[in-house]
Amino acid sequence: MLRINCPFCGIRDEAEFKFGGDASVKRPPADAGAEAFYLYAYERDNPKGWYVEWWHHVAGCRQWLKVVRHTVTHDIAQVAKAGDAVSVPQS
Amino acid sequence: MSQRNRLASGGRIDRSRTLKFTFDGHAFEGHPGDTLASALIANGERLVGRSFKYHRPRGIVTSGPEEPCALVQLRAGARQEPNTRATVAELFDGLVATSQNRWPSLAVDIASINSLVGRFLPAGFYYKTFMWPASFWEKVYEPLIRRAAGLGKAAMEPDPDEYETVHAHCDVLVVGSGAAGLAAARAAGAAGARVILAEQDFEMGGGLLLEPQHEAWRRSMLEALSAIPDVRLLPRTSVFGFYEHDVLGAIERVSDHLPVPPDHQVRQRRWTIRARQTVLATGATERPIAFPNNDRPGVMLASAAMTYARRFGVAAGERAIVFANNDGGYESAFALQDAGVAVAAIIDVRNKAKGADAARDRGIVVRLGSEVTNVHGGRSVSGATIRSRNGGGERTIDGDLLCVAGGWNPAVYLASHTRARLRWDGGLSAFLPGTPVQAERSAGTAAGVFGIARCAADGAKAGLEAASAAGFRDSKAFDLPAPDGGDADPKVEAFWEVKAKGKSFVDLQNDVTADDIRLAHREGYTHIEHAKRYTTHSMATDQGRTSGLLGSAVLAEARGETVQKVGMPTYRPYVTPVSWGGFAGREAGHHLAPVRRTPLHHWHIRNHGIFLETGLWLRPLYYSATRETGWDPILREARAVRQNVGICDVSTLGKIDIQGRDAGTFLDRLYTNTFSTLAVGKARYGLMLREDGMVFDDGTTSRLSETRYLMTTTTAKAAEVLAHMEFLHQTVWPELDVRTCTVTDQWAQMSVAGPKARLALQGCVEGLDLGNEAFPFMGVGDARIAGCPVRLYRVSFSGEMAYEVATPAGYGERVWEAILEAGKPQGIVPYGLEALGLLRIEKGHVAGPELNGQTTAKDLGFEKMMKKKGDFIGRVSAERPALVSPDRPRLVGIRAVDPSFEKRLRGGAHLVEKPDSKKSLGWATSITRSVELERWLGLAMIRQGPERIGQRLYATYPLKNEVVEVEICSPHHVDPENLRVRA
Amino acid sequence: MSKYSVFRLISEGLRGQTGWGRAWRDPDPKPAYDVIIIGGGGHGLASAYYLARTQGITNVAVLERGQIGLGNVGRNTTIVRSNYLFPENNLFYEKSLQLWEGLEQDLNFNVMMSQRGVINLYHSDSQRDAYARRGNSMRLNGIDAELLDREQVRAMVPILDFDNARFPIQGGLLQRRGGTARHDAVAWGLARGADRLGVDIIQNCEVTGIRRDGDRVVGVETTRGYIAAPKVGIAVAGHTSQVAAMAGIRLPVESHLLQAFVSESVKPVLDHVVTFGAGHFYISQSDKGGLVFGGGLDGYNSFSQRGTLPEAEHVISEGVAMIPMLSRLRVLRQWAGVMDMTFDGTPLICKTPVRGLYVNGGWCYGGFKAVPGSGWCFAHTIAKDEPHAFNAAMTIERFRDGAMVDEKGAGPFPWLH
Amino acid sequence: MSAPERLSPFGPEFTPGRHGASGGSPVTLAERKVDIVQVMAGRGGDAAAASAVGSVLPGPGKAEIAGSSMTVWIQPSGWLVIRPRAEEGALARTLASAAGDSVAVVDQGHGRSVLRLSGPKAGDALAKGSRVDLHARAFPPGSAATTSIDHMTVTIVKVDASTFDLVLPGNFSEAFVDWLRMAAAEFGYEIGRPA
Ligand SMILES: Cc1cc2nc3c(=O)[nH]c(=O)nc-3n(C[C@H](O)[C@H](O)[C@H](O)COP(=O)(O)OP(=O)(O)OC[C@H]3O[C@@H](n4cnc5c(N)ncnc54)[C@H](O)[C@@H]3O)c2cc1C
Ligand SMILES: NC(=O)c1ccc[n+]([C@@H]2O[C@H](COP(=O)([O-])OP(=O)(O)OC[C@H]3O[C@@H](n4cnc5c(N)ncnc54)[C@H](O)[C@@H]3O)[C@@H](O)[C@H]2O)c1
Ligand SMILES: Cc1cc2nc3c(=O)[nH]c(=O)nc-3n(C[C@H](O)[C@H](O)[C@H](O)COP(=O)(O)O)c2cc1C
Ligand SMILES: [Zn+2]
Repeated sequence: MLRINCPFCGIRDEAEFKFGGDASVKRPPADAGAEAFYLYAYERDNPKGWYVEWWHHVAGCRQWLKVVRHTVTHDIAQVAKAGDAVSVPQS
Repeated sequence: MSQRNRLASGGRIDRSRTLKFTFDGHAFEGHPGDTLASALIANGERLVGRSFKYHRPRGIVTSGPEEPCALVQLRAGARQEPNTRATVAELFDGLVATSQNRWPSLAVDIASINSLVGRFLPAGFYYKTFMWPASFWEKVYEPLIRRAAGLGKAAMEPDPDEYETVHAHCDVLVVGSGAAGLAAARAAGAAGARVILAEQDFEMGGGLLLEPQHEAWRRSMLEALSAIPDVRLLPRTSVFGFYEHDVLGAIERVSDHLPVPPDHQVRQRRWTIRARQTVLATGATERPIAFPNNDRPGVMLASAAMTYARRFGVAAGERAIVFANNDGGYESAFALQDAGVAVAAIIDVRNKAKGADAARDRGIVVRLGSEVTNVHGGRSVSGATIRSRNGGGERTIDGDLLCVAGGWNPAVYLASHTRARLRWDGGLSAFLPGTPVQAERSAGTAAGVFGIARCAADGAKAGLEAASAAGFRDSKAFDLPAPDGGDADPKVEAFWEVKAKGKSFVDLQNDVTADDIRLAHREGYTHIEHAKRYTTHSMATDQGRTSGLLGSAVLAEARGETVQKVGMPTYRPYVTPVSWGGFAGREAGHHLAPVRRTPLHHWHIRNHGIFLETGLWLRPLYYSATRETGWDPILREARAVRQNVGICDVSTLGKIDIQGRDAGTFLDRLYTNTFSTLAVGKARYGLMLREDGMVFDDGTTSRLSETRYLMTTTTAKAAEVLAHMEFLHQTVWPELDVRTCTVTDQWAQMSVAGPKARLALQGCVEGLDLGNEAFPFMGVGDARIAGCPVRLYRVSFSGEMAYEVATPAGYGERVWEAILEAGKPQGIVPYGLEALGLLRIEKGHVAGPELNGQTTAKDLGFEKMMKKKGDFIGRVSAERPALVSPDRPRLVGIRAVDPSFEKRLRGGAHLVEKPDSKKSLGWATSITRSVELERWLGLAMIRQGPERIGQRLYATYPLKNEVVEVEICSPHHVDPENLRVRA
Repeated sequence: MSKYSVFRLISEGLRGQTGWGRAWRDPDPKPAYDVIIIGGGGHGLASAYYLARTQGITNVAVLERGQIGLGNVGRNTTIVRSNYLFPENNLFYEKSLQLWEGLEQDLNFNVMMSQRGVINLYHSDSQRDAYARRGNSMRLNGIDAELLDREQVRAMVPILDFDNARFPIQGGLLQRRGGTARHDAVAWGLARGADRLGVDIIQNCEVTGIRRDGDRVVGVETTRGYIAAPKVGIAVAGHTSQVAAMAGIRLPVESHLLQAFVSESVKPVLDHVVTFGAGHFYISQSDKGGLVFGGGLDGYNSFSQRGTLPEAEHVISEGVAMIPMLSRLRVLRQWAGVMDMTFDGTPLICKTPVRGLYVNGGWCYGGFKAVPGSGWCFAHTIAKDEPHAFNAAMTIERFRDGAMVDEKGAGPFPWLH
Repeated sequence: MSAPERLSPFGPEFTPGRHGASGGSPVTLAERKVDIVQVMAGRGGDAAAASAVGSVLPGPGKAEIAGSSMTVWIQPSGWLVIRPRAEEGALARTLASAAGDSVAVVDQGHGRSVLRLSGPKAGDALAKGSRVDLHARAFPPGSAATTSIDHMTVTIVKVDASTFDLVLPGNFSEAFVDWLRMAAAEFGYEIGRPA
């Protein structure tokens, strides 16, 4: 069971959250064209290692959080507010 | 004689009380403190089960949860429980146990013939045969195999007992209550940490339970622990898995030692433990050696025989032969001798042994450099053949108990779950936990430390370190036991298998022999994981707890490599198997998921609502006080709406309050259509897409003030829509001034629909002019009904003139009843989900079956709702070529050509050109019996649908061999001009 | 290499089963092959087998980074069926099912294909209609399907909770030809079959790079050296993104965890494969007596191959709700596999932007049943450099074009498929 | 005009009485009759919200408790203001007009319910389902946490060592009590009168 350290609520169980996918992709501007939206919606790095992803604290403070998680060990290096920058560990 | 193997004294059983039990119908007695296994041994029962494949007679091998053979059917009736390890089942008065996997009886088991033909049934034989003729597999071979499958029998009735799950948090979790665990818990507790000490046994103490000289220390430790408020002791609790983020699962057998759970108490309780730090003081299990016929009842691990003598006060035999590759065997031999068991000989594979002299002093024959080459006896050991490993002849020794001391396997499984690599210890010839990767450390024998004093010291150190790592550094000293000198040298000679003729078992439960493992190797299944799967070694209910390493060693020899190179099959949860009930806890039967009730729920119950589960909600399908069946109540309700007026509970619709200066802009980007231009006091139908261009949700949104909107969503998507909005606002457009929250539960909402809806409402609404001019279609206004505040929305889902009346939930019933009362003259009736569906299908409104995530706005005929200017979610992706292809299925209406109702149209039918055509043009999404057109009709997604309006097609339903001719039409079967809603 | 039969088993029995040799050879890699298949799972092995068997290309190597068969093919719940909704899928899976039906004779290896019927339970009228749409689609395409009402389901699976459950059962969609096959045996049988046709199965050979010459593939770097081949097929399931990235390709694929469980073994109580329609739970009983079951994805990207507690709670609760008599049985083991999830839940068997490089992946959690069909189609695609009709829709471009094959309608969220 | 008495969201079976194991001191559960308003401040709106609420607005994880009133942090710049029940809708109206445009005020008086749980075993019963650590060290009086219990979103407010107020989604009120009855059965529980 993942335990995610919400910057507002503290460490909470995975059960309070909903996963929201890759947080490294950014919604293109409205006029960016079809290819940009295709890349945004579909193509992924899918790293085996550190990953920046969205988690929604639905049964908590209802904030979307940026979580830096390792996809093999499930270690979490950082949990940030939606607007904050995160740093991804090397290796 | 009753309890003929019970020792006169000693042990931790209460001889002053007698418990009665039966095994295979025979009545026996035991004492409190016994396990079923110790009580069976006390009564001289040797043969307790049959093996899986060969049905060989099997006895009790261990004294703990690692037991591979003594599995019984415990209890009877609905509480019966297969594959229960007799070695952990606590004896209670009236216990009933039966042996399993035998027919007709344990003593005479027909299938034991398998053993005779065993040489034709090596590992994996089934992969090589049963292939010819092909048709025989289903009819002959597989039924045969399935008849042989399985061990125990499951109860077929539902379980009468209850279970629960509980959450726990601690600074330090200590697993195991031996010397190491007790000391660890004490050290951590004294430092101020919150401690949980979990012990699978019903008594705390582990190995200490065998050491009367340390009893005082054990008790003082337990007393001290009980006195620390933040220490929680959990006996009968097995920690079954170590999961990521330092969460561990444990199962507490709350009432398994009782005939039935007490009132208001559960049978088992499952713990989810979040531990800052964990100390694994899980001890070690002894392991066997492979030699011919090492599975005969009476072949037992030496430590188990010692445990039976010292802890349970029973002699596992009268005359013991001990076979050892380490000093542990001597300790057991002495313990047996002290208990009055004759020790025929110690057969030691080593040429030198520290204990040999002491043994000889005790009059025990010691044969160094020797091995056991065969075991005699059928259903019980009668003796063994031994020989010198340095050459020389074989000789036979009589004895009814063969104790095997093959070395120790430190219990590394929990550490292993964390992915900590195992480390080979040459001295112990065993794997130890390697460098931790989670917040855990192993202590005591689990970490390869032997001896009570040393284990206690190691535990204390681990407890302190764990507390310190959890932030508690205030250490307090306490007494540790002094070394008592009896500590045997744990060094083990790496001796695994006696090479002699006969079946030498490696995995006792699954009947895997050393030869099977060699066969796997010969056939190229040389990796340990391949060999495991090919032979099923380590895959039985004991998961290779005693013999896993033995299998690796046999394979290592075949490969010509070291055991550490070969490694062990991966350890996975569960350390010991966990009941399904314990896992489910309260979430069984009705409690699988909480019930979400509308504010009108109890009115529906009192008024004969027939409920349907929709998501977590319960919603009335229809109301029927009489014996109306099938379509009757539905048609009655729907007709009432079309002809007069009906009222329906629509409280389940999602409702989202949206406020802020940019609320309008925000909605413009969410919806395909525009909301910033909506007038205050008006509602508008909106359509939302996903970013991939598919329709996500729809509903009406009203503008309550310049800066405030109220959105309604479908019941199904309510939570998702709010999350979607929060995502967009928080991550994509944080600059917008908007705040959102759900108000779904705040409002009871009811749809009052029908040509007489206004009349009905006029009878109870106060403070709002319902006239068409004052309150036109899509109007929103506040009023009161029966003194309760209400908000009216003039929106319609049925196609009739309709009002949705919302009132704060607590007034729901009162308002509902007031409307029913007021509508009496108009013949108002409550209608349920079925009639609601019927009406919306007639009207051509889309719902779940059409909004299934596979349809675009264009598919549903909503292309006009996609604004041309400005950004909105899904705009770009919806224009991808295949999504705008004219060939996509699009929404149309279909109607049975024959109005007789005889030939039934059904949802899920496909549309084809000819009655027997196989080429599907589309499918029927929603079908109903129409009250307006008096025939079957519905909605369908059909390729080039709109172009086909007027054509005839066939709705085919091969699942029932039905074909119905239909006419393609507009989806708006009722009032296509939409006049009624504006009336 | 000797043929497997009962006669051989008996004659071997008389001499201690000592005459059996390796089921497949253990060759060193050659410097070059006509085709390299990366990945020794079900799909890689089947692709190599059918390249040799139906396309006549035998100079083929399967490169497996560890041991064959220990990936998803060796850790799945073994359900085989072809009850899909869209023809793009159901015709393909039906081809696969037909290959399954002859596989043991074809391979001379008993993969224990057991057609005991797969029942998908439905719990409401709308769910019944959705299943009917699927069942009718299957029937139109010549695939067996039956719609059962509550009493028919009760007659087949009396241990289900029909009345007291939170989500009462109304009926089920049955595919009688569906069932299970022995996971390990499939990998081993295909390996032995391919090997007998000349394919080199090379274990402990991890592909670490894909070498290109312009827009063409020329070979692969491995932990056992460079191996050349004009055609390379990727069949690495959960690692599709990683291997494709070696050729500079990003895919609409994410890796997610799927877990499985087995209970202690008991005498047969369940003859069919049954899936719960009001949640995510499916179960069958193996020929050994263990109840093998599973549920949904963990819901977040993962390569951990490790079971989790929340999923166990979830799955097992649904199991008890569906079959209350399971309550007193015990769950023995829990494990996981890394699933290559696409953004519409339908696989990829196709060419890539790099010439000579083909990808077979995106199996989501339904790829076991696809094993023979996928191998057959992938072999065709590689040999002919164009897809067969069965896999024509399974391209990467479908996402760019908007031609998704999204059976669940879950949208571009792989963890929801 | 004041509205009539409302129906309890806890359903008809939530009537005073003793249940579960007998003896010892039972866990007490009682509905609290309160008004509940959700306050969400926009950018720079916290001060306006504070002055409208008329008390300190607690930070994350906290509740400001004064007698039978409390203000509970539920999200960034978001609080639940809970007061003894008065005229229907009045609290929301007052707060909205006092707070002005930068603060969104939403009446949740019927959308949420408040259950008071008390007695020496109250914490033990609740802890069975609480994923949040309720130990005195981690969760002293005045603490508040929104979490998921038996799949329902619940805000737990610790009033004192043996008293918890649980803010529940209105439509799940009965289901939550279903769960709590089971959790408290081994200790015995008593349903008290609404207050
Ligand atoms: C728990 C679970 C239950 C499932 N249940 C079912 C079911 O009931 N029915 C069903 O149809 N499907 C099911 N599936 C899905 C199915 O198992 C998979 O879709 C399918 O097995 C994947 O294809 P594969 O067999 O080729 O994969 P794998 O067996 O994973 O093969 C991929 C191989 O590629 C190798 N590899 C990876 N990277 C490299 C590299 N760089 N170089 C060389 N080799 C590499 C891996 O080591 C691995 O052996 C389930 C899956 C899981 C995990
Ligand atoms: N004679 C024996 O049977 C035996 C066996 C091992 C150790 N010893 C001796 O005992 C002392 C070792 O002390 P120790 O504390 O290291 O080990 P220990 O064997 O005394 O205690 C380990 C305890 O952990 C418990 N345990 C194991 N796995 C568990 C799990 N998953 N969940 C809950 N409980 C679990 C066991 O039931 C046992 O009580 C040494 O003197 C050693 O030589 C004796
Ligand atoms: C269909 C099936 C049945 C299984 N039955 C058993 C079993 O009876 N006993 C067992 O220990 N493991 C069983 N397993 C699990 C394997 O032991 C193993 O856990 C799984 O293949 C994953 O490998 P891993 O645990 O080594 O990662 C079974 C696996 C599958 C796929
Ligand atoms: Zn939070």
